Amino acid sequence: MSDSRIGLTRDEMAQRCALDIPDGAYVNLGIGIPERVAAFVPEGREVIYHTENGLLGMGPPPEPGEGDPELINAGKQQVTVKPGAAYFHHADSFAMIRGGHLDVCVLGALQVAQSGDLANWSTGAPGAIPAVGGAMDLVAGVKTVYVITQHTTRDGDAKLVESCTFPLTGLGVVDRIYTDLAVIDIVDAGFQVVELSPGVSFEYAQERTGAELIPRE
Amino acid sequence: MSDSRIGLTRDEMAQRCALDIPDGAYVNLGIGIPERVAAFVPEGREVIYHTENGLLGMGPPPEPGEGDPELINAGKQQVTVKPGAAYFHHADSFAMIRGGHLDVCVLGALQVAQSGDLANWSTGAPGAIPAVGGAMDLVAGVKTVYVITQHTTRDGDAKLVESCTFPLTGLGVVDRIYTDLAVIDIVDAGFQVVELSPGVSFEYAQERTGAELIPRE
Amino acid sequence: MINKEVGSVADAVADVFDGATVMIGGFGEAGSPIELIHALIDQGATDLTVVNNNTGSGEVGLAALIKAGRVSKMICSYPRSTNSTVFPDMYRSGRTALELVPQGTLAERIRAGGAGIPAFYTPTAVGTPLEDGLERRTFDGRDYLLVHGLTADFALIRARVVDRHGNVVYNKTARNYSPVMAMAGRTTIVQATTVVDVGELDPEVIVTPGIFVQRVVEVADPAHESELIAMGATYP
Amino acid sequence: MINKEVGSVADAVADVFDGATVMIGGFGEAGSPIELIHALIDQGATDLTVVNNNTGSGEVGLAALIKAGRVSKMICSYPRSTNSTVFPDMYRSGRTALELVPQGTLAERIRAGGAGIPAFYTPTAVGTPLEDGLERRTFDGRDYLLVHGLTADFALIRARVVDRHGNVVYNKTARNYSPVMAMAGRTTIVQATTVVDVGELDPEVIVTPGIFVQRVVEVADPAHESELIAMGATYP
Repeated sequence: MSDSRIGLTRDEMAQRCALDIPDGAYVNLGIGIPERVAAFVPEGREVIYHTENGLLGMGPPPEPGEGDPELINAGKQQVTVKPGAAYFHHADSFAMIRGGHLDVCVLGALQVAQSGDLANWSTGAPGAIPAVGGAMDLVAGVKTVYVITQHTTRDGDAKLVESCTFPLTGLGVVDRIYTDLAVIDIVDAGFQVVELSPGVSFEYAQERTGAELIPRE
Repeated sequence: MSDSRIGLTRDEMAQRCALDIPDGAYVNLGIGIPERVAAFVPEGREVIYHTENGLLGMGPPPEPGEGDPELINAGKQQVTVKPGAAYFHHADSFAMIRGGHLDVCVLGALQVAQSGDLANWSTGAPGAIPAVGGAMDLVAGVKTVYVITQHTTRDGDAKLVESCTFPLTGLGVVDRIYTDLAVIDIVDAGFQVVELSPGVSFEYAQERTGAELIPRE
Repeated sequence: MINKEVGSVADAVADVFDGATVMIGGFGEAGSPIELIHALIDQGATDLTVVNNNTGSGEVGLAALIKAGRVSKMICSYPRSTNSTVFPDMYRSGRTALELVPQGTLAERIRAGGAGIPAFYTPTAVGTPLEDGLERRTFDGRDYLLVHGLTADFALIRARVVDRHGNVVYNKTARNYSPVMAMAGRTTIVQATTVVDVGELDPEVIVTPGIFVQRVVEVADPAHESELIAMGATYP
Repeated sequence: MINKEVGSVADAVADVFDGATVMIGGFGEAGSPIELIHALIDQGATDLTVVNNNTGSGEVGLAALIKAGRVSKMICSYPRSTNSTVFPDMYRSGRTALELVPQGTLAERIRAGGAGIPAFYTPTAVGTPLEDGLERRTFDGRDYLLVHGLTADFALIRARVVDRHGNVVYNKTARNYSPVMAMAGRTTIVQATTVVDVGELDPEVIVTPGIFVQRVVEVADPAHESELIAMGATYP
């Protein structure tokens, strides 16, 4: 398939997601496209970023040569701190997550089911080294879970599906999905289309989705 | 009964107990006679005192007029801090206790059973306001539990008994008892006399004990 | 811009509702947010469940709240203190109920509530009257009791310094329950002697990160319970 | 006089025994006590169970310990990292086993172990493959899993400053797992850039009180894993 010329770019997906980050929110951004969300939060909104390894008030990467190898984010990249930052230990950090104190997390996905089940940590391939990190904690604890993902795999397989075939990260945890083709909410009835990307028809998105999409009213 | 002229005074009981506090120990002292132990730890031993309300490195009371109402011990009396002190929150404080990090606690008692059961928080009297504080946590978690108590009540009733009639603080928790009449270990067979106070005979102590005493070999 | 500061203690507690669970920091007078408690008395919410280590002293602060008939239940570890006369009367007359919890279990239940842990096992109180109604279970040959996390609709905290993001540092042993109560309160309200600008606190020394705090209010010269009692004060 | 300082990293780890469980602080290289790990490689203890968030990078530090065949089991949340080639080989060849634990569950299990809590319930991993073998239970209509506290024979920690009583302060996000591992280790060993006299640290800013620390050793100029790897270093 050749979808490359329609739909949002990766940065545009991050930008679209950023519109939904409320002012004053405490937010955890996953590695990859989700990290890009921070660059697009609209002017005038103050957002406090949490990283699992013990920091609230994370800022952007340091200028070259000015970093501290002991000031990193969950992706083990060097970062900076903003005014008002605080350090804390790992158990307190996940108390914030598990205890429902974070407002939003944004994660990547391998698959999302219409029930909101998320698979994003393992393809279950034989011989692969399983590695879960904090993903299961985030989806179990954060108030609102957003997913940013390409609508399909590089091979054109649907990533939004009736039920996940990959090992789950959590059951019924996803609230909203931002793809290159659409913004989709998980509602009781399944995948509710909120908006379609410019140039994307409902049918075009539906063809690339592994479950029924519910059109806007 | 008129036992007032034989056996140890309260300070002497505290002093005897203090001999058994090892150098370098982390110690929690209960309210009352146990508090007095700190005054008698032999020269050359350094002991770090813990108080449940969030302080390690507790020192003696402040000079008059120099206290801070926000620097108190578990008995809500003003205290000072020694060099090397640390403040921490209540959950961390009891993590120290429950997690077995404290070496010794010294408590008072209403009754001690030959099995090591301790009753020290309530007489179970009808209408009394029950209040437990940290006693149950201390006996459940501290490595070595010492009790300092008069051998009998003011009415002459035994406080060292076959089994406690007052509500329990913990089951099989006491290691050693310091009374005015004797030092007694809890062993599998019951109350093992370690030493008798000057002028106290085994028979004299036995008459005032509600269970069989095991003589020294 | 995030600014959690409110203008007065009255504003800070304005939305406490009848029937709310309120955690109140402090151990005895150390860390007791007296001005917030007095504002709560003025505000009028009733049928409260209050979580505190004690039940207050004299007729100010927590004791005054109880005396005013606002507290239908206390969850605490040591309701009997010097100068504690209000609670015994209310308890004996059946107007204030009591859930007695060992001190360490109380602190840990509050932390668990704040950390999203619904229940945990503890060795404390096995074989005692406070085991009543709890499930006992053996791990590695030792017996433990299952106890539940505690959360609250509001937590009232007294601190030394707070910034406008809600980052808190405490004073000495006034810290006690406050950091875990801040975690467990859905709306955590901090009164501090000083409210500072964001960035004035060293990120290494913040005890309670602002994520756990929803409102801050400056009380520049807070009262000490023992001094009020010594003066014979009552509230209101 | 209490003085927990030992003369060398070799002295600090001299009694680590075959079959021991060893918690190693750090998240990636931040907080990784490389000099203590290298001393442990020199010391020779084997059949170790190691608890760490990761499995090390390159062929220094934790990765070198694994490569030396000393680690029979890893308990961690993210064994797959950039530059992590040693563990995959050892895992696939069956020489190092893996217990995979979600990161927050791992941190909390360590804290629970240090706090005397044998087990607790967590919502994390319900309905996932990591639920296998765990007991599920419903509280207030939501499902949770029962997980167990973790303790260790030894905990190896890297810090910024420690005093001779073992009071510790950390550097930035190098704090991570170290405070809870210090609690959970029966013998906790801290390497710090600076060892100071008792009384030099402010009691308000100590993160790990000395009661959780048994030995301290000064490593004035500790290596950073990424710098060693960039230089192509291996150990031994």
